[in-house]
Amino acid sequence: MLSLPAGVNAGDTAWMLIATALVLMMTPALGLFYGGLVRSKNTLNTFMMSLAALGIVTVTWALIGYTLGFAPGGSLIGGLRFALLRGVTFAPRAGTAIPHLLFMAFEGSFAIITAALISGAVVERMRFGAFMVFIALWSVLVYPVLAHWVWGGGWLAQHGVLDFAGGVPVEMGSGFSALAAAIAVGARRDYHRQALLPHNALYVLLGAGLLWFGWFGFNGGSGYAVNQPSVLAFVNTLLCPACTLVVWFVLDALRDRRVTAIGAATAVVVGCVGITPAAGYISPMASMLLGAVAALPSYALIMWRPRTRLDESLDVLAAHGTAGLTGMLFIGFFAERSWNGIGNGLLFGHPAQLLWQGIAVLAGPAYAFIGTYILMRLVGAVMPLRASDRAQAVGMDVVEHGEEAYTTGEGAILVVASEGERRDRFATR
Amino acid sequence: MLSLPAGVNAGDTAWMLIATALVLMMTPALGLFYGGLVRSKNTLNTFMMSLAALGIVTVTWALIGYTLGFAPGGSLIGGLRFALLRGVTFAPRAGTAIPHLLFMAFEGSFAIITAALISGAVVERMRFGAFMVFIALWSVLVYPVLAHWVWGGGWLAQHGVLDFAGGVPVEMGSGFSALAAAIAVGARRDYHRQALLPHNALYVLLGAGLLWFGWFGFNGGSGYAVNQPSVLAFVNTLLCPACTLVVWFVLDALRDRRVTAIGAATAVVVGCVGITPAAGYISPMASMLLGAVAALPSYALIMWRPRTRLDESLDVLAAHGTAGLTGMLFIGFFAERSWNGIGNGLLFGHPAQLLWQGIAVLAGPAYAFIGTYILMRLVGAVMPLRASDRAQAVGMDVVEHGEEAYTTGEGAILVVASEGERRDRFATR
Amino acid sequence: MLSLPAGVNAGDTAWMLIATALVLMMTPALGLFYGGLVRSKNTLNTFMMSLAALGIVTVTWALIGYTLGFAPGGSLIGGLRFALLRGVTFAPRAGTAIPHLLFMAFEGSFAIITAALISGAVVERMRFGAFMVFIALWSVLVYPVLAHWVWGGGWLAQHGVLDFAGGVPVEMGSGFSALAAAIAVGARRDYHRQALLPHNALYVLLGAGLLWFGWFGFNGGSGYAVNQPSVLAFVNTLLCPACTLVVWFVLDALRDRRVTAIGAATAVVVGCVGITPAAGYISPMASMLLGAVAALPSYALIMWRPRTRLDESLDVLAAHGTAGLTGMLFIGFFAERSWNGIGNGLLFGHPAQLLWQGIAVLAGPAYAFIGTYILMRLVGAVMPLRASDRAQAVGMDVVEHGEEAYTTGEGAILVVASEGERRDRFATR
Amino acid sequence: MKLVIGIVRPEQANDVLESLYRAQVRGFSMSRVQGHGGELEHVETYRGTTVQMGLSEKVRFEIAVSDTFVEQTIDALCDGARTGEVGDGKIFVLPLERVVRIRTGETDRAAVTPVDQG
Amino acid sequence: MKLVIGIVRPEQANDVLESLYRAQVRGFSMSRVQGHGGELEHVETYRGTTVQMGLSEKVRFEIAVSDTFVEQTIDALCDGARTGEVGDGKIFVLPLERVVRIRTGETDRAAVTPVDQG
Amino acid sequence: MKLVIGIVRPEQANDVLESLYRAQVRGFSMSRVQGHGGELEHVETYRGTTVQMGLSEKVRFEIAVSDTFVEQTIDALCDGARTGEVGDGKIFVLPLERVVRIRTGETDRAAVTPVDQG
Ligand SMILES: Nc1ncnc2c1ncn2[C@@H]1O[C@H](COP(=O)(O)OP(=O)(O)O)[C@@H](O)[C@H]1O
Ligand SMILES: Nc1ncnc2c1ncn2[C@@H]1O[C@H](COP(=O)(O)OP(=O)(O)O)[C@@H](O)[C@H]1O
Ligand SMILES: Nc1ncnc2c1ncn2[C@@H]1O[C@H](COP(=O)(O)OP(=O)(O)O)[C@@H](O)[C@H]1O
Repeated sequence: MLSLPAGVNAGDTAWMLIATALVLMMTPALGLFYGGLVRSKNTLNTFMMSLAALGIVTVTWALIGYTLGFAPGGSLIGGLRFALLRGVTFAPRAGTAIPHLLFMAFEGSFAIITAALISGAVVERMRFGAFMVFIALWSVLVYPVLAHWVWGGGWLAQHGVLDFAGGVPVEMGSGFSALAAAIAVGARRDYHRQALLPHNALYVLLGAGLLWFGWFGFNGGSGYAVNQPSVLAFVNTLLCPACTLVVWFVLDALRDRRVTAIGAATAVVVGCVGITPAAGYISPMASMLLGAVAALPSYALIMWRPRTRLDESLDVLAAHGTAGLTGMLFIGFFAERSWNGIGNGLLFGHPAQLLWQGIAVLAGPAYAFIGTYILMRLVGAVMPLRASDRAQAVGMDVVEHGEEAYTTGEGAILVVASEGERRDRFATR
Repeated sequence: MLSLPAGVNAGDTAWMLIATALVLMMTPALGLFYGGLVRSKNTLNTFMMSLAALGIVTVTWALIGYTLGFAPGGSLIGGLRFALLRGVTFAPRAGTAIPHLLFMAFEGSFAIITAALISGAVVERMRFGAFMVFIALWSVLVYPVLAHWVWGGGWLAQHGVLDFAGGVPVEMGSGFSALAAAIAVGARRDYHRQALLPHNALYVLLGAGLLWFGWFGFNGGSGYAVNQPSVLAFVNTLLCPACTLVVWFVLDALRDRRVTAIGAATAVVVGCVGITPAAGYISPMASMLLGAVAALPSYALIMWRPRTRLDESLDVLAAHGTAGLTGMLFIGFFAERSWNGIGNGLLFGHPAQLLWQGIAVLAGPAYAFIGTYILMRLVGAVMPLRASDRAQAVGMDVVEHGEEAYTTGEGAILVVASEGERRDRFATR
Repeated sequence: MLSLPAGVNAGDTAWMLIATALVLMMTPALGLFYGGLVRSKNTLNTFMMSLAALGIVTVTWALIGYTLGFAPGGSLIGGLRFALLRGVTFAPRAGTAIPHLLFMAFEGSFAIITAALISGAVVERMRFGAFMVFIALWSVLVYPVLAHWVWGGGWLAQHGVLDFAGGVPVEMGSGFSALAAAIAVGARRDYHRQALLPHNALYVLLGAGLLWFGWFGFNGGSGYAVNQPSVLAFVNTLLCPACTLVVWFVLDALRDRRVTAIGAATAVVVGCVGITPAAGYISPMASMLLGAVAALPSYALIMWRPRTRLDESLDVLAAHGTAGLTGMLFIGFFAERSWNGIGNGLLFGHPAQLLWQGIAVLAGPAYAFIGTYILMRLVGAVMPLRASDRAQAVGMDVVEHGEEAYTTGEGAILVVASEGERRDRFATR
Repeated sequence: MKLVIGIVRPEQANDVLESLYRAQVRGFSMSRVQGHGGELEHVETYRGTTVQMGLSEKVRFEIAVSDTFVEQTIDALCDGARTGEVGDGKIFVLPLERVVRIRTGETDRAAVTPVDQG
Repeated sequence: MKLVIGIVRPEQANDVLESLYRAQVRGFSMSRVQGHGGELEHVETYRGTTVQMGLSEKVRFEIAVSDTFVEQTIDALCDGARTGEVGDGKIFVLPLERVVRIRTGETDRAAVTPVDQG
Repeated sequence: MKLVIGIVRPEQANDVLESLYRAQVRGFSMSRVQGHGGELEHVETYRGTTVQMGLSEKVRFEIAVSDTFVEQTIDALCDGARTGEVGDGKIFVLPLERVVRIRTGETDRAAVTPVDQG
């Protein structure tokens, strides 16, 4: 009774356990990455947005999100068969040799980090309560729909759209939702008035390193097994971002004769995003090419965006939306059946693949953008989305959480309320 | 000859290798978590207590701890058959399909982190030498006994007490040992005189994130295999802490209309602790309930304790002792044979389970508390346990380690003793 | 078609996937470790050297490095059969049951971190561009040769030299290359004029913790399978560094009555390095002895080196070169066929093993030292290796990357070049 | 000559920098301090420990000026720093006997006028 | 009016804050400095590098007071900061020509008396 | 008595410390500040945001000395801090009315002479 039921493969399951853990680790890593990119007075708030996703989206996923994404249903959205995890047990998930329960957790880890990613667009001014309500809704109404389209038997899947590890739901999903969120919430008080610089670039570098580490589970696990696509996806997750990094160095050097650390950290993310949809479908050499190609539009957008009025603060659109889009289209050209066993792209004689990849990169972003914008407006109708200018000046950490990231304790007066004794000012003897 | 002996399963072994690595990673993660919670002048000392556990407890475990916990013996303590790792080789450990050597290492990683956890009660004032002697003794005389009771064939195991991943030895073991240690060592000089605040809340958040990541190995590996309990434990380790986190948000908001980051980090730990004993025994939905339930007593204790004279500095009792206790009792109600294949709790018709879980939550803490208190007194008889008030004022890092966590190098005069030449003051040319 | 080809084992592959990810994580962890050891004005530059290795060496490895190391060839260097990854696919790599592609990635992760390790010798003054060119060349001309000698069928392998996870190419390779690099680049402007202290010892401790974590994949994966050597190597990677840590505590205490945190972090690395070559060949008890023994020469060298004129800044020679050498020789004494299934050392009746281990510890370092020195001189002939004294005074982060690790944004004037509008000084309204 | 010390809110620092620049004040030094005055104290909670933060972050400017420049420096500080809410900060004017420019050894007036490299 | 500068041990900072408060000193600024004086230097070791730390952490108070307040401010500083061991710190009293409250433009006495919001 | 304030480059700080020591200046306090003057501003880029850094890191010395010591203190500061390039920093000399040693209550001259423990 303790061993796994028939149809479940132990090797596959072992790998999917660790892959799931790796993806779950990515959300705190993202908190660190984002937390370093903001000013020190907002760093806790920024990390907390990721942590909130871990709490809230896990719950919504188990209750309703998973079933909407992955239960049999229509071509737009899944049914309710797995609501409250009913029937999600040890028996293998259809189409895989791993327990359904584990499959649910693996997919949940994707929903979590996608929600967390959106926070990058609204850090340093969105009220924390409103953000929590927003991601609760978003994780039910937006993410599962996108996931259903490509992985749950939805219309894109029916038309053979290839998306290995989340170009549509995760990368374009977060990127274009971020765009909508930034528009809905509006710019930071100080945007374009002051330089808003990363307060700790070491956090950013370490965060990027840990994200890359986690991405091996993210892409490598998206074959749901220890099989060829997994191995290919895994190795491509090394090769592609490495090329993005090298090309980013070159772009930086061309621009300013110096290469930047924040740029390098960004390049790692862009490269990982680029390979995400394509990881299990293209050859290693093609993935190196993709790494180089994906750098270009993201680099350009990252350089251009801060000159516009759009305060999409941590450039989620450029790092995830654009790079995910590039990867999705790249599949249309470079998918190679001799590597993936499934299908070819245009270069290998199958132009229809490119067509459908193109449709996916229109439909996914459109839904993400519109859905997010509507949700933000709805939330905004019920409670203010933005912190006041005064609150932004003081910092979100103190205002929203009553804490500071870095304290010395000097000048802090102990309040021992409950015992009726209010400490004399500053100290006691 | 190189391949594994008969009876050892490769899939199980692969999973247990990585699970062991994950648990070992938890101890530095704990160092980071604790290191952020203390003042900057004590942060190295705090991290070093965890690192010391990795060094010292590994050695005592290999020499004698493992055999006392896991060799066949009496119902109170194991025998000496595996002392110095004699006979601990590649053949499968009885009852598992993994090499005995690996089983020993996995269990060792539990002993290490448990010892490290206790440090939270005595940071910022306990002398480092005394702490090292203490954990050396504790890892031989306290931990193995508790482990033997529930996992080594001891009396609690004989009566069917269920403890999946360490409610008794790890969680209540560390929590109630921490209580005893805090009493024995006494409060910090500045306790209740000043506000003693976390110097880096980002470390705390990242530490909590890494601990959660490691916990997937901790609980997921406690089935010693890739089997149903492992998968269940793994998924529950996602669901339960997520619920704790959400409930903690609610409790924080009720108290102060704001949710705190240190609170969220604490909630992650509390949730992971709560599910630890129950992980492989209860259904996913029950584990979500447990997450919510476990938040309450820990939250209450954490709010109340600092108003007392008990300077159990980092609230190990609340985060580990109490939450572990809650999890142990919860099994007595919610254990469900259809999920765990072993036994039911009261709600599923087996009230005796609750009785024995109740006995375990009395016996384990009692032994941990008394054993620790006696050991501390013994150590204290030989060497002072506490740093002087002056040393506490200067900070443990400088006094105990001759280092500072954050230095600029200004005003540091190079001493080049051995070449007879003492650098002129401050610089040289 | 999607499942793995005949001859590939799923359990082995699952373990090697995660082991590879773990080793890849070590390079950012090294960036953190090194980044903490330098002054804050050079910390980004230091981390970037590791990140550059991830980018550049991955690319050179795929293009040409791998084939030079591992394709069939002569006894000094491999052939070109696998250049541009030709023929590196899913079929098992000869001698293993894992896909050739994955084998290539696993070995690549070793090349990456070895190149990154060398940076420790030249931080805080080597120009970033020159470093990038250097590691590109080094990863093609030095590393693959050393790897070929011991693992690719080269002359050391032919003579039965045992090197489990990289004593020759990785540890002595980096250590003696570091020595040559430090000599070629010269000392830092302030070396021996000022105290050059670690700016963040917490990063160092966390970095060491993450390195140890990664090392379980490094050593544990070097059996390329889930087999006896892997399990043995894994467990020894716990036992050996723990003993080094304890002995380091003792040595520190003997010297100064205090144990240091930077010392402890160093001890972890030294212990992991010491066991690296020997991990799968010696018994657990011998590995504990090795941990103790390896501490001594490294400790002595670390204490002595800063008194010399050799500014091998982060002591790569002592931590990697010396400890790797100790481990290599130790095999010659303590290799034990009953544990490793392959061969015995002197103490078990096979003195020739010691002889050949001795030859390896002469030949490997000689090639690494000479090769690196020549390459550095070549690079230095084309572009300056060192930053000017002025640049060193300002800091490499600003000069080489145009960034600071820790900024507040005060006094930063926004430049919005492209829109023709140059912001008025300091702010705008 | 005078030494003018200005203590202002950190979020106004860049505005102050700008208004100093406009007022032709080209040399000054700046540091972070924590101030106590009439401002409302905010409450923070770390686990069970609740504290009232009696200090607020401030930025301190230190500006040596010749006597004729004092008024416009004060005006520039006020201009950039004023929000109208309690906590805007203070300006202190101290007598200054002597100024030396380290690079050249010049003193007094000459020493407070920066060369223009930019 | 005077500017009183007090340099004290960080571990006494909260005691100083309290004694200032008791002495009715309601406005001041505070920062971290490193001091050198007669204190014993401690030795630190980072791998093979041994250094003597010639500087100790101190906290610096800067307090503008009207002339009649100088004595009690000095007493309050001494009171909170004294431990009797070398390194307790120093107090400096400087002449202060003018004080301006940025928020209102008030000067001198009026400027150093904080409004009470709490 | 005077309060001498010296603002110098951080990379010269240790040289300044040494030359102060040679000049028998045994008591002082030091802190990090950011300075603006005639120095060239360097450009930094963080993703698409390019900024000109108008402030440079400096170290600020605060040294109370008796009148007879002023010259040699200034000389010592110049000595240790001068590189000859713009940005070397400034020295300010302020009148100082009173010095108190907190530990003993001694004032003035006695207060600025440290005891020697080392
Ligand atoms: N007497 C004083 N001496 C030194 N600094 C002061 C003094 N009074 C106020 N400050 C500084 O000015 C800041 C603002 O003062 P506060 O009284 O809060 O507001 P306002 O000046 O608007 O009335 C304080 O935080 C403190 O840094
Ligand atoms: N002449 C001085 N100028 C400025 N600060 C000083 C001076 N002398 C001492 N200090 C400051 O006072 C602190 C304590 O002085 P020290 O001589 O060590 O002790 P004590 O005042 O007890 O004799 C020093 O660390 C330094 O910050
Ligand atoms: N008027 C001033 N008041 C206060 N500090 C000043 C003043 N002028 C310059 N400084 C400080 O001195 C530093 C060096 O000044 P700068 O004009 O750049 O160089 P130099 O003194 O070599 O001409 C500045 O960065 C600033 O910290």
